[in-house]
Formats: sequence, C-alpha cells, structure tokens
Amino acid sequence: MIDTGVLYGLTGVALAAMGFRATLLEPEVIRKLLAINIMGVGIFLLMIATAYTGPDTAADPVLHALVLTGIVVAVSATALGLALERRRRDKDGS
Amino acid sequence: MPDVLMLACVVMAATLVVGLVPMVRSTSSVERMLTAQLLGTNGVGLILLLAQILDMPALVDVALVLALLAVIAVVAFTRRSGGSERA
Amino acid sequence: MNTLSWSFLDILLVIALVLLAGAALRARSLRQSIILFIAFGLVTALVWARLRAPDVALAEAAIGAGLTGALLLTALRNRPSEESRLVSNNGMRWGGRWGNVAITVSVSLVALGIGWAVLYGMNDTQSGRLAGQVGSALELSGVSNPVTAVLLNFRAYDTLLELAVLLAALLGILSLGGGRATHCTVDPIATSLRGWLVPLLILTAGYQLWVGAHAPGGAFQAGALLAAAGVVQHLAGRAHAGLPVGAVLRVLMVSGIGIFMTMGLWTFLGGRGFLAYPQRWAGELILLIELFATLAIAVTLILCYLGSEPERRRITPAGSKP
Amino acid sequence: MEVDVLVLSVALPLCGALIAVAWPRRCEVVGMLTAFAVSVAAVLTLVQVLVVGALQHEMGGWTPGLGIALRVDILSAVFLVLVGLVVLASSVYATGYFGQPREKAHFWPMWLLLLAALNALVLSSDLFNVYVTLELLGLTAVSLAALSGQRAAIDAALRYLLVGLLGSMVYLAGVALLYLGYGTLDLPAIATQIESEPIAWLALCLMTGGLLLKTALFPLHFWLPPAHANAPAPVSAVLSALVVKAGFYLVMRLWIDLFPALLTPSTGLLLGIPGAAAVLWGSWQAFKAERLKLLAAYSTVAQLGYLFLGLALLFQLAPGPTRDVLFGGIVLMALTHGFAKAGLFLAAGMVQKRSGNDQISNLGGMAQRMPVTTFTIALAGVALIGLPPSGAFLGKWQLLSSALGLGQWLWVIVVATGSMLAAAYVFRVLERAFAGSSQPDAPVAIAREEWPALLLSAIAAVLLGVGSGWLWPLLGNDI
Repeated sequence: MIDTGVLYGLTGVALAAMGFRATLLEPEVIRKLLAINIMGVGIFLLMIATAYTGPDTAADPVLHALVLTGIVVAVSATALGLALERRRRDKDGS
Repeated sequence: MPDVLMLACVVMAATLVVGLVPMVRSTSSVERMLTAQLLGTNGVGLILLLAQILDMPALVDVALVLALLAVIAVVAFTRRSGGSERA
Repeated sequence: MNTLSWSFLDILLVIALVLLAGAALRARSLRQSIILFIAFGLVTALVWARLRAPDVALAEAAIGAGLTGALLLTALRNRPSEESRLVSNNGMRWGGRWGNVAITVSVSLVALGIGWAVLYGMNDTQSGRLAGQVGSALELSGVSNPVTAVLLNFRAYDTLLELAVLLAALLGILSLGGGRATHCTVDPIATSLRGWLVPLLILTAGYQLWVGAHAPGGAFQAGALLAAAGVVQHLAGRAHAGLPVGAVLRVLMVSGIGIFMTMGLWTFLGGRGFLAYPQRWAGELILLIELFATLAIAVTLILCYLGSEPERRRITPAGSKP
Repeated sequence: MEVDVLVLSVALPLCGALIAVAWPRRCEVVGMLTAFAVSVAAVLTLVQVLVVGALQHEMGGWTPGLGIALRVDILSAVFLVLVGLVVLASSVYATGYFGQPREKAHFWPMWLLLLAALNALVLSSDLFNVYVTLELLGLTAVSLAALSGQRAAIDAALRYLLVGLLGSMVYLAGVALLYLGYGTLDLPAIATQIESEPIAWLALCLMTGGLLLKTALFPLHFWLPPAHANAPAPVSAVLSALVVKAGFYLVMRLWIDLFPALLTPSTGLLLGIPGAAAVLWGSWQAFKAERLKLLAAYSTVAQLGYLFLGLALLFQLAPGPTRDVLFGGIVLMALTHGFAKAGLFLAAGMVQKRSGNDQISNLGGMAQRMPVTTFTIALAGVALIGLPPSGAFLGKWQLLSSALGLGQWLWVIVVATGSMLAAAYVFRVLERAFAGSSQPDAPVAIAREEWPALLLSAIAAVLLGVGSGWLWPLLGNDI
C-alpha cells in the first residue's frame, strides 16, 4: 500500500516546484502571487504530511501550529502584494 | 458501517475529480464559478463523512465554516462580473 | 478493504490538488486562474481534514476559500474587461527563452532530489519527539488543545511576531493609500444575505474563540470569520464595513500585539521571563490574549480588504457616484 | 533580580511601534525615544556578553525545542550594536527628512517594526522563528521602500516583495526538511545531530539559496539596485547597511553553527565564486552609475561579495588562530560596510534633497555648498575602498593574507581589482564634488541631518580600524 505521509509529502514537493517555477517565469504579477501561494501550500503539505502518523493516532501539533502561522504570514504578504499591484495600475491609469 | 462510509467518501472524492474536468476545460467564468460552488458543496459533504470516519467532531466545524465562507466568494464574484461596477 | 479505500481517496485528492494548481497557473485569463485557485484552496482544506489537521483545515476554509478569494477577485476591479487576455507586465518576467528551459530543468532536478529525501526520510521520521514533549507539557499550558497550547504558550513568541507581520502588511497597505473604502456600491445579493449571514458569522466566530481552548479553533479562525462578516457588510453597502473610525480603530489594530506585550512585559518584569504565564492563570490569560488577538486580526483583515482607513464622515452608498 | 536585556531589544521597538500606530500625532517622539532606548539596550547587551559570556533567554520559560530561545553571543551582540547605532543615526536624520505629519505617521511605525524584526532575527536561534522574522523584515522593508509612492519605487518594491517571498519560502522548505529529519527546530539541538546525509545537504542548499536571494548575492542581485536607490534616504541606508546584511548574518550562522559537519574546504567555493563575481560586477556597475544612490546600491552588491569571498576562504582554513583572525576580519568588514554605506546613503539623500536630483554629473560645487556632506562621502569612500585606517582595510588585509597563505592568487586579483574600481568610483564622485560650480552658493548646514551621516562614516573610516584591537580576540573565542 502507499504510505500516506510519503504520498502527500511528494505531492507537496511537486506543488512547491510548480509554484516556484511559475513564480519565476510568469509575467503577470497576480499570477506570480498565486504561484507563491501554491508553493506555500506545497511546503505546508510537506509539513502536515510529516506530522501525520496514521488514521487513528493524533498528529504532531507543533507542525500544525507552524503551518497556521505560515498561513497568516502568506495572507499578509499576498494582501500587501495585491495592494502594491493595484497602486501600480493606478499610476499607469493616471 | 465504517466501510460503507468509507465507500461513500471515495465516491464523493471521485465525483469531485470528475467535476473538475468541466471546471478546468470550460471557457466561461460563470460556469467555472458554478462548478466551484458545486465542488464546495461536495467538499462540505466529504468533510462531514471524514468527521465520522476519523472520529473527529471538530471537522464538523470545518464544514460549517466552509459552507459559510463559500458564500462570500460567490458574492464577491457576482459583484465583479455583474456589470454593476463602473468605478 | 479499508486501507485500499484510503489509498483511493488519497490518490483522488492528490489528483485534484495537482490538477487545480496546474490549471490555476495555466488558465487563459486571470479571472479563471483565481476561480481555480479558490477551488484549489477548498481541496486543500479537504486534505488538511483528511490528514487530521482540523485547526489548519479551519483556517484554510476561512482564508483560502473565503478571504483570499474575495481579496483576489476584487483585485481584478481595474482590469478592462472580464475575459481580458493577460497583459504581460514589462520588467516582471524573469529569464528569457533559455532561462525558461534552464529554470524548468533545474527546478525539476531539485524537486526530484527533495522527493527522494522525503521518500527515505518519511519512514524514520523523528517528528514524534517534539510532539511527545508537547504532550507531557500540555497540562502545564492552561489549555487542552495541543495546537492552541503551542501557538499561545510554548511558541507564543512566534505568534506575537506573526501578529506583527500582519500589522506590518496592513501598515504597508495603508501607506500606499487609495483603497476602496471610500467608494462602495450596493450589491443586492449581499444585502439580502447580510441579515442572516453576518449574525451567523459573528456567532460562529465567538464559538471558535471559546472552543479553541480544548478543541480545534482559536483566535485566528475566529478573527477570519469576523473579518468575513465585515466583508459582507461592505459588499452590502456599508462603506465602513462595521468598523469604528479614528483612534478607536487604531487602538483595535494594535490590541492583539498590545495585550501580548503587556502580558510579556508583566511576567518579564515580575522576574518570570518573557511570556511565562503563572500556571494557575494560564488558561484565563490565554483566553484574554485570544480575545484581543481575534479583534485585532479581524480588524486588520477587513482593512487589508478595504485598502484604506474608513473616513470619519458617512458616505451615502446607494447609487451615488464614488 | 536579573534582567535579560536581550529581550528588550525586541520588546522595546515592538512597544514603540504599537504606540506610534495608536498615537500618530506623537509618533516621531515615540520613534526617537525607542531608537535611543534600543541602542542603549544593545550596548548593555554587548557589555553583559563581554562580562559573562553568551546569554540565553527562554521565552515563556519553556526549554528550547518545545519553546523558543533567544541567544546572544559576541557576534550577535556586535550586530545588535551595529543595528542600534545605524538605526539611531538614521532616525535622527529622518526627523529632518520627513516633513509632513502624514508621512511621519506612516514612516515611524513601520520603521520601528523593521528595527524589531532586525533585532529578533539576530537573536533568534529557532529555525522557524527565523522564518517569521524574515517575513516581518521583508514586509516592513518593502513597505518602507515604497513609501515615496513614485512609480519606480512601487515597481521596485513589488519586485522586492516577490523576491523576498520566494526567498523565505525556499528557506522554509529547508526548515521543513530539517524538521522531517531531526524532529526539532532549535538550532544547537539540530547542530549536534546533523551528519552528512541527503536531507541535511538539501536543507543546506535550500536554506542558503533562499537567504542568498534575500542577500542579493550575484547573480541574484537584480532586484537590489532599484529597490535601494528609489527608497527614501533613511530607508535606503538601513536597507543597504542592515537588511541585506541580516541575510549574510544568517548564512554565516547556518554555515558555521549549524552545518559544520557537512562542510569540506571546497564547499565554500559555492559562496566564494559568486562572491568574487559580485565584487567585479558590482564595482563595475557602480563605476558606470549615473546616479549617486544607484552607485551606492551597486557598491552594496560588490561589498557583499567580499564578505562571501571571505567565508569561502574561512572554510578552507583549519580551526585555529589563523581562522579566528580571518573570521574577525570578515565581521569587521561587515560592520565597516554597514556604517559606511548608511553614511553614504544619508549623504546622498541630502544631495538629492538640496539639488533636486542625485545625478553625479550635477555634483559640481558641492564641496563649497555642502562641506560636511562632502566630507561624509569622502570618509565613507575611504571605508568602501578599504584605505587605512578604516576597518575594511584590516578586513581586506586579512582576506589577502589568508588567500596568499593558501596560495590562491585568484582571490587576490579579485580583491585588488575590486578595490581599484572602488577607488575609481569614489574619486569620480569626489572629483565632481570639488570641481568648480558656475553659481557658487553659500554653504548650507543642517546639523540634524548632516551630523548623523558624518558620525556613521567616521565610525567606519576611523573608529573601527583604530579600535578593532579588542574585537579580534573576542570574536576568535566565539567559534
């Protein structure tokens, strides 16, 4: 059988790689932000998969807490990025 | 009994993946948004099943929050594409 | 039978994740990208639930499926037409044609390397040890939900800095100016929803805050729900989104870090060390901190959405020109 | 009652930031008081470390691992003092630079948060906590860089944000791998377990790569010049002097304290070769720059190169007195550059403000109009070139003697070329400044803005060189 932790961990790595590549190559700023978020989800997935110990046992709460912190940080950064992008467009428009 | 739930879970996940196909391929935004909402409902159901199978009542809260907040995305979406915005 | 079903479920979820991520990065228009990203957030929440991370699932449901979606969708406001083709922003494309190939190849190689390490590392994972420490120290923490114990007691310093990050982003956004706080059109759907959705959101937020001490939930999830209530208010034509103005608002913005610092300095000057709560009161103090953190997070997220501070005078919403 | 002053380095600026947000009308006073108090706390921390040795404060009273510990040794204490003094001087300067209440209300809270982030980063010894401080640092730095609101500044800030986010995400991936492999986040606890295995190697690559992106090591420097050159002057000063150096500090910490088990003499070349390229490329670009602030920004790219080049040599030396002396030299160079570059950016800000732009071709007659500023630029130039008696002279001397001792001539050529180019770009500015002007003006003197810059440059060019004797043995004992 497939080991759940490994499966999700590898998926996390794949998502992170997709996000990283797109962040570099994507020309559009909002999509760059999406890509960074996807990369973040990939890394979080790796962490949560590490925490997972089986369907009947409690997972590692430290990693869960770290991911929660990471999610807040990611939202903050995304909001700032969107505001900068909006300001940039305002400048262009005027 | 858990086996039945588990089976239901897999079936719902399968419909979720099948539902993705029109979502990824369709060209109209409205259609995509509607499919996304359908996925939302599907997801809420899936989480409720998981709550039973994993014996984690906390997941019911997740389903509640998901259901409540999915509304906001729809409102935000319709607002932007409905043509009411001329600012 | 059961393990087989789990494997099926896992594979289906993984397919959904990768498919949506790829589609979101590839979709022809930005709007489609964003919708696909919202769906991606939803599946992510499912995955967190499946991996027994209910606290994370709650946060993802509130943020990924709700607020980030609203933030991103409203960011499209200034785009010319709905299905507009992507405009390439000059200067933001890094690497040329060969850069493209080189980056793809090197990223794939690194990813393969990491994947290999994960494959072998996951089997003899060491992560249990810290979880064991949390388990044995849990009863000293004042709460019984281990994730809350880590966030607000063992690693409270991280959470303090995290609130600072949120504040920093908000200050940055406010300093840029020109948000959408001042102009605001009434949305009929939002107006009809407001009557029941807002109270329900506030109620759920209160519940999450309270339940966080012994079950999944807590300040951040509650704050995100309150913020969602604010966003609905704004969509329904309330320019203030239910926020106070002026000094009260500014105090609310910093109240989360403020209570943390008060607590920290109090224990520090009392000779106990920074943020070392007296054990007898730990539960109550954590709830107090969470209460203010919830308010601060909610206010901050709403302001991030609005993009500027609401002004003192009332703006008449309906049909008026922005 | 024993008070651990190191906590104050983080707590004071955070408190200051809160008060500045809540009470915008008094934010400048709050900001100045906080900056002063933080400098005092930094100096006290250094004194305490000198007296009793390395200190540790366990946050919340939990053992490190379960909880988070702040640690300070002589290296971090020295960086704390650098941060404190540069920020204090720039704060004094900023009181004159920002005129409108609106500007002030936006500037001071973010400025204090940036200070908190820098100190928290220097003191942290928990790998995930470092990630949070990196993000705090990144977001405050981006917001401050965009403060002028001009199109170029917004563009540069956006790119800065994206690069910074990418860097910290890559770093976080490394942290996730280390936790997977070793089950803890406490730096010393991991250091004792680490051995040469794939997971450790990958973590090393990811964490270093992410940090190098944030430190703008060549060829990852592309975002730095526009961001630093378009920010308000006090912000540029701190970005160039401290924020990129925070990344360097972390790389140094990781390579020396966390991953020594992995490092072979040749591993250092991974840092050294880009470092050498940065020295040459950055210096050349600085020489060609049309604007004073752009010159200063490219010079930062080059100066960072020396530091990484130094690290490459460091890892080739066996532990012992030679290595300790070189380590001292690297730290001394980092400090010198910090003070000198801050002084130079502040001076450039004054030039820009007085004459409306900072084109180097327009500098004619500056020596008569702004004698103090010209002197500041000259002193900073002395430190950037590495002439005696600056701290950089001693640092470069150690670099050269180590390279010669190892018989590696290539590094010597790089350092010599870089220094010659530095001399060329500094003299290009000074030559314009002393050239006559068509309209001789009366000298202007604004003490509030001129003296902080002069002081910073003087520290770099004179004090660090003359007074470095005591620093050396202390730093040596540390590693």
